[in-house]
Amino acid sequence: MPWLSTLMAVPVLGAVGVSLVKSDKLAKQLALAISLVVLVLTGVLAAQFNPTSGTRFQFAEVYDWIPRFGVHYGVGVDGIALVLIALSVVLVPIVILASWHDADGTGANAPPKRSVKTYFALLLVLEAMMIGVFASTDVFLFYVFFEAMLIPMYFMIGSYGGAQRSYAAVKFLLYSLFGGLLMLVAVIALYVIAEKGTFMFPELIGAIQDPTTQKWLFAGFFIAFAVKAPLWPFHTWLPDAAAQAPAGAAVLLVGVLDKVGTYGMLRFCLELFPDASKFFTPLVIVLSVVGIIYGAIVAIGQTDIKRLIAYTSISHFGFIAMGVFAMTANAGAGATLYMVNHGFSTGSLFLIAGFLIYRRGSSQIADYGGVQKVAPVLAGTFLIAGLSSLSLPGLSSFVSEFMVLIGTYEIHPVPAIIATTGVILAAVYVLWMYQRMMTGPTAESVKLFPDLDIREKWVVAPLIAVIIAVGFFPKPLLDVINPAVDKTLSTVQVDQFTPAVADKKGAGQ
Amino acid sequence: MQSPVEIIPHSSGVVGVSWLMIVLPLLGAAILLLSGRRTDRWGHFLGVAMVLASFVVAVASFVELLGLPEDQRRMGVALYQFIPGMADMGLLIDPLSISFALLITGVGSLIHIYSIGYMSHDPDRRRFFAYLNLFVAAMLLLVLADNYVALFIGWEGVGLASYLLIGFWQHKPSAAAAAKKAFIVNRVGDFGLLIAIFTIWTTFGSVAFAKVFPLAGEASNGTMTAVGLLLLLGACGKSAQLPLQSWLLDAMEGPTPVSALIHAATMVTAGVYLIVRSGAFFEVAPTAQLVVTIVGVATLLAGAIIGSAKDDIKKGLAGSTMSQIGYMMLAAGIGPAGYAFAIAHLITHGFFKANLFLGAGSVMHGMNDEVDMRRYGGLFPVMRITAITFIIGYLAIIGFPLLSGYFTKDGIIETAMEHNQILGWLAVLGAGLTGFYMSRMVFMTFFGKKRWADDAHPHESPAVMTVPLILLSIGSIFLGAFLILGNRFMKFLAPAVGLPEELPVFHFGSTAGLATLALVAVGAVFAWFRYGAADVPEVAPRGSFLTTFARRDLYGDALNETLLMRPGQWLTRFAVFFDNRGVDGLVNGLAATIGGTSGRLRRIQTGYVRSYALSILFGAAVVVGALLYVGNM
Amino acid sequence: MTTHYLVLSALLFAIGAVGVLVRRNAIVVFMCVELMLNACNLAFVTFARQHGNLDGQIIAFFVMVVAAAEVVIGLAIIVMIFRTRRSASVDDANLLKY
Amino acid sequence: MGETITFWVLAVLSVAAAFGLVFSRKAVYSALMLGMVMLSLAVLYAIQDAPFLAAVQIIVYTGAVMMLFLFVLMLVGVDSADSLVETIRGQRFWAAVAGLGFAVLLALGVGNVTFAAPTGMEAAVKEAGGNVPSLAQLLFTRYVFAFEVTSALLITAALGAMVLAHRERVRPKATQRELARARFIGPQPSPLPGPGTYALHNAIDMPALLPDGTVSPKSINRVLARHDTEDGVRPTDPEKAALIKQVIEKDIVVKEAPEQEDDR
Repeated sequence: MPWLSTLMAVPVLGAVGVSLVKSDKLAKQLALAISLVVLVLTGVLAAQFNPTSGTRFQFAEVYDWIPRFGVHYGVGVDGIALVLIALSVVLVPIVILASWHDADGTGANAPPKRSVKTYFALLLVLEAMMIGVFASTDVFLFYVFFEAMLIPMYFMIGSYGGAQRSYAAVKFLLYSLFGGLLMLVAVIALYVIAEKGTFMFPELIGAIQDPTTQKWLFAGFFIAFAVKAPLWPFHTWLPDAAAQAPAGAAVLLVGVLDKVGTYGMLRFCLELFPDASKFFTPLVIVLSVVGIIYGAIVAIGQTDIKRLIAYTSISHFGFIAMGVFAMTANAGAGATLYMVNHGFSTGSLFLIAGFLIYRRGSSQIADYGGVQKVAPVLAGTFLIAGLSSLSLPGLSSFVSEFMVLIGTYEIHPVPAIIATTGVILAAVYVLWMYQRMMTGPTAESVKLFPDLDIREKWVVAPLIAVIIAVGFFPKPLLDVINPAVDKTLSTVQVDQFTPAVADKKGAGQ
Repeated sequence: MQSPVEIIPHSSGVVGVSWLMIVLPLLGAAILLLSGRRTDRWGHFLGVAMVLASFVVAVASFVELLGLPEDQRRMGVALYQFIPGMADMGLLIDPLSISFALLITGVGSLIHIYSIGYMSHDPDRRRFFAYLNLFVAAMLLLVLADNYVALFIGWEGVGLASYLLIGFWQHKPSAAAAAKKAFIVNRVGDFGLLIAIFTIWTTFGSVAFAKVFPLAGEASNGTMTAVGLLLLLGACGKSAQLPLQSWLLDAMEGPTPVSALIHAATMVTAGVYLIVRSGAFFEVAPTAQLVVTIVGVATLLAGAIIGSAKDDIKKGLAGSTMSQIGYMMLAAGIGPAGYAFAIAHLITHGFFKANLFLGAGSVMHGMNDEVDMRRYGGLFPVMRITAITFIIGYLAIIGFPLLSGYFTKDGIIETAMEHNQILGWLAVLGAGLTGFYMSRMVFMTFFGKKRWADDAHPHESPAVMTVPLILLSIGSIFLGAFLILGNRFMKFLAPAVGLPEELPVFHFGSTAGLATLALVAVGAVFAWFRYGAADVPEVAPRGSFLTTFARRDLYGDALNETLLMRPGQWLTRFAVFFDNRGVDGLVNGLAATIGGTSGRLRRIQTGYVRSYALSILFGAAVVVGALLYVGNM
Repeated sequence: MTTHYLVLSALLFAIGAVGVLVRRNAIVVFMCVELMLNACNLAFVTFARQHGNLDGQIIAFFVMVVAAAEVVIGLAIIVMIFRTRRSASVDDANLLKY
Repeated sequence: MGETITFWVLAVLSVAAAFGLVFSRKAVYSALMLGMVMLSLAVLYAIQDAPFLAAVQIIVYTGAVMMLFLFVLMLVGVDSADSLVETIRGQRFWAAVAGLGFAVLLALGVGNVTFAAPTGMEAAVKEAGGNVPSLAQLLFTRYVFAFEVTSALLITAALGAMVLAHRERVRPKATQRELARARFIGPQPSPLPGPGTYALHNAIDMPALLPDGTVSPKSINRVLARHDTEDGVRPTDPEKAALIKQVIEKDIVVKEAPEQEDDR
């Protein structure tokens, strides 16, 4: 059974269906149902996935697309892709449920009414593309999805966003296109120089041997991914886009779309251009560390909740990129896990911030105060999401951040130490935000806040549950991720570290 | 020194289910938090029951441990794989961890019970008990973990619980700020601990105690010194040692049982636990040990000085806590000779300091939550049980002969004296200061004139609060003698931390002991003249430079503010400005440049067809020229 | 002799081109275009004789036909523009700019 | 020799005419100059063995196309002269540079080539027996498709010219009734004065004006003038008023005289 094609087809057909039904309410219910079907299908797929099997890309489907240029419709998943697809399909139903009234125009402070059906159809189209981009095993197909993803997101920001939405949407689009075009050049050059007559990723591994060529092609790919991720200093589109996007779209933007950047670094940059990756490692690690500290410091100074969360993400993306380029088993697995965990923790922060903004009509931190007194559940879930963001042990982000740092420390101790100061800054920005918004005397404007209703609880509960579960028991995810990361690193051929003082009975556990 | 025994995997008996110690209070916290208002009526009983059950498991494990021969008294309980290939979730039941477990669950239970009464009027009592349960679970994970990663989870878990409990009354901005401060300062310490764990991992390829400690001797001295200092940084954060002491005094914003449980008896001693647990590293890094002792002594003096000037009874006690933990640090830095005294003092301190805090809470409970000692005075007749238990705690802490504190503190001072005369005498001086400030507290609170506020109607607290006080004071009287005499505790701990080559013998009336007693007496008498016999003004007099210095927490906050907060704020403002104008400005500037250039370039399109024709003709001429050129080549 | 014809053709073409560039009256501009076309025809005819091949004359013939059609349409457009703008100056029709 | 003389005469003539085309201020002159060039070229075609093209050149170009130009010129205004002021800065200079450069380059290119003596058309036209049959043969065999396409082009052009020149009626044509109505609502219901008079009005009570603008005394109706005078209505124009007064007085004099005669 063509599992992955089915996974993509269901939301696309669903989007068509959603845009055809008469009533808005039915459209929402249909969208939710479709996304849940996709979730179930992914569950079945994940159950059949065998992380330790010899075949790297499982559920592979390869058909000719443009035979003249060796372009294929090639999909397949390994452990890394699988967990990211899982992240996407888990987040989409949650986002749909969370965005239930976003386009309605109801509520005292809601934005004006816009087409509800279009919004949910766009969400489903986006879901299909997110699955596609992670599942592509053809570099050209990956590029197509990479760019096509921008379209639904552009409309979601540009039509359903806040006051500055068109500025943010255009900035987002131009930035991403800029990176994407560099990547297109590199993709074509890769095809031409490799002389393999195909765009299939597995066949292109090791095709480029010349170090100078590798460096140029690496730069083309890397800048695209650095813009997408975003890495410092290509980050300024993210705060605008995330702050202007509706909360649901912001979750998918920061939670999933941006992961394509770091995923691309891990999958394509490292494996296609191993020597160039090693050459550029110091530069990337410096950029990552700067991003970690810089993102955190700028986040501390923000006065807008959504911008603050966006800047925390820039800091977190620094961790992920650092983990990818540390090129150790722990850091690589940690970075992959971080991609998933960051999706959940930042996703829940954005969604709960969205609930707050829906109630108050303002995203300024100064407009809140003492929310904990009137809406304890809201405040509590916000705190948990925030604590996950500052990677409190026992919550999911800790495991990944710890692995990234320890893995980086194995090879690059100094950057790892500097990056670790990020955990202090993280505590400052999260807790200060919590202090300003949730504690203290209850502000007049929040006196009448209702606590989370049933729908909102259903939105938050699965996220919190995942955050805590992965925080204490990350093994199932790591078991899927580890073999894939090890395979990647063996392609890159990096020497794994050995402890200074080895146990005589064999190092490690 | 006699090296500790190896860890034996164990999965049967009570020890096999010792994880219940952690899971039960965690379950309690989860139920209380998730159930909402439904459990408001009986939630506190559930919280108490969970901790009591945990205590029962701890006692049972302890009994089972005692039943084993000494060389088998380190039992590893594997639970599950946490991060495959790096860290597994597992517990280590040995004399050291079980001592802590008993202290945490025992004193914890008493404080839980006490809280039923203390928090009876608070609408959020259920949430309070949930947080307390969460704390107990995290603290137990910290001390029972068999590797550094699991320890770190507990370490941060108690930090979270501490944050939640300090900020329990969130509507008070001061409480919220204090909670945040505590967490952030702790994070600075955690940073050190994290780097220490990284270094341990890269040095030994493992983070499990069982794997790394036997190899400690093989690592380079520099590495071990670094690990030791980093661990010390972590310990300083958690245990409020210099230079990370500033959060503890603010942490008194939390409800008093929290101060008793977390900020006196258990959590703040985690740093001492960490140093003692990592003794294997410190023993091969004498420099790190020396720094530990110096930090300990500095903090014990600083805490005592701060405690001497505070009028807020809880802050006075907080200063005292700092000081006492300084003693423990001092002992822990000395090595195997000091470990037993450090832990013993830790345990007795857990009892008498909890006793003192709860007593202070009881006083506040009767005085409409007044904390200013200048508004107390003459309370002895109206709250006799509280007063008597408080005085027992007081006598214990100042080292009144034959009470708990006497044995443990004297042990530390004498060990320090043998180790290093300067440190020893400074510790003696600290003891004298203890005598002064604790006496001052007792005299100001229970004796002298009544300086109560007009609406104060002091009364004795209910039995649910006084019974824990009585139990704790019994511990405060006898525990020290029980642990120290005959080196009972030292031998018990030996499987975990080893024994010194020469067992100390406790003798009454040693030079250091007598000097300590004399200084304490001087301090107490001085306090009597200042605060017992003389009238205490209701408003604090300006005081000398030293008093101001102490009242301002030795300018610790001012230092932090000048050195870290202000530059941090500037940096933040600059970074935000730089991001908006610099990075984003560059991008937007580039966009504007392109837009402007094309705007100007656009002017070439004049709309005059003749201009276009001219350029076409030029183009044609160029083409013809090129053709000719190429043709002639 | 062929060279002379060709140079004459080039000269006429260039004069026509300059005329297109400097005159503003659309009709005169048009005449200049016709001049350029004629210059080309001369070249075609000259080459036809040079090579003894009728194709050049055929092409010149087609050029004439097309030029006739072009003149019809062009003049119709000029008349139309003149009707609406009361001017036959090519500089006046400069709305399509920037 | 004859060809050379013809060439040089016509070459000079056509280049001069071409300059005239470009530089004459009046469009009509330009058109005539163009005609001159075309006729010269026609002769040049003829001496280059292209009699058919020469004929077509004269018939189509000089006959049809040039007439079309002249018609349009008349529509637009024959005597309209271009202003000589150049509005686009540098246009003339650069146009001259480009034109000169272009001509020089072409001339250089052509001059560099050494041509053999022309082959001549004799061989090519021998088979079909003459220039016109040969061209016809080619047109209807090898170039038949292009030929058909040109016919389509011509039809399209004709249709296009009609469509372009057609003026769309924006409102329905006015009926006689509407025209009459409009006339009586308007300021002047009466017909306008006929050509040749300078009067603004065509009414019996208004004196006619002489070519120099003065009132013709003969045109003043005496009866009306007297009534006007009695009613105290006087033209505002003092000259006219004086004339009327004079006419009336003369009338009285005339009247009085018979009375006097009668009296006599």
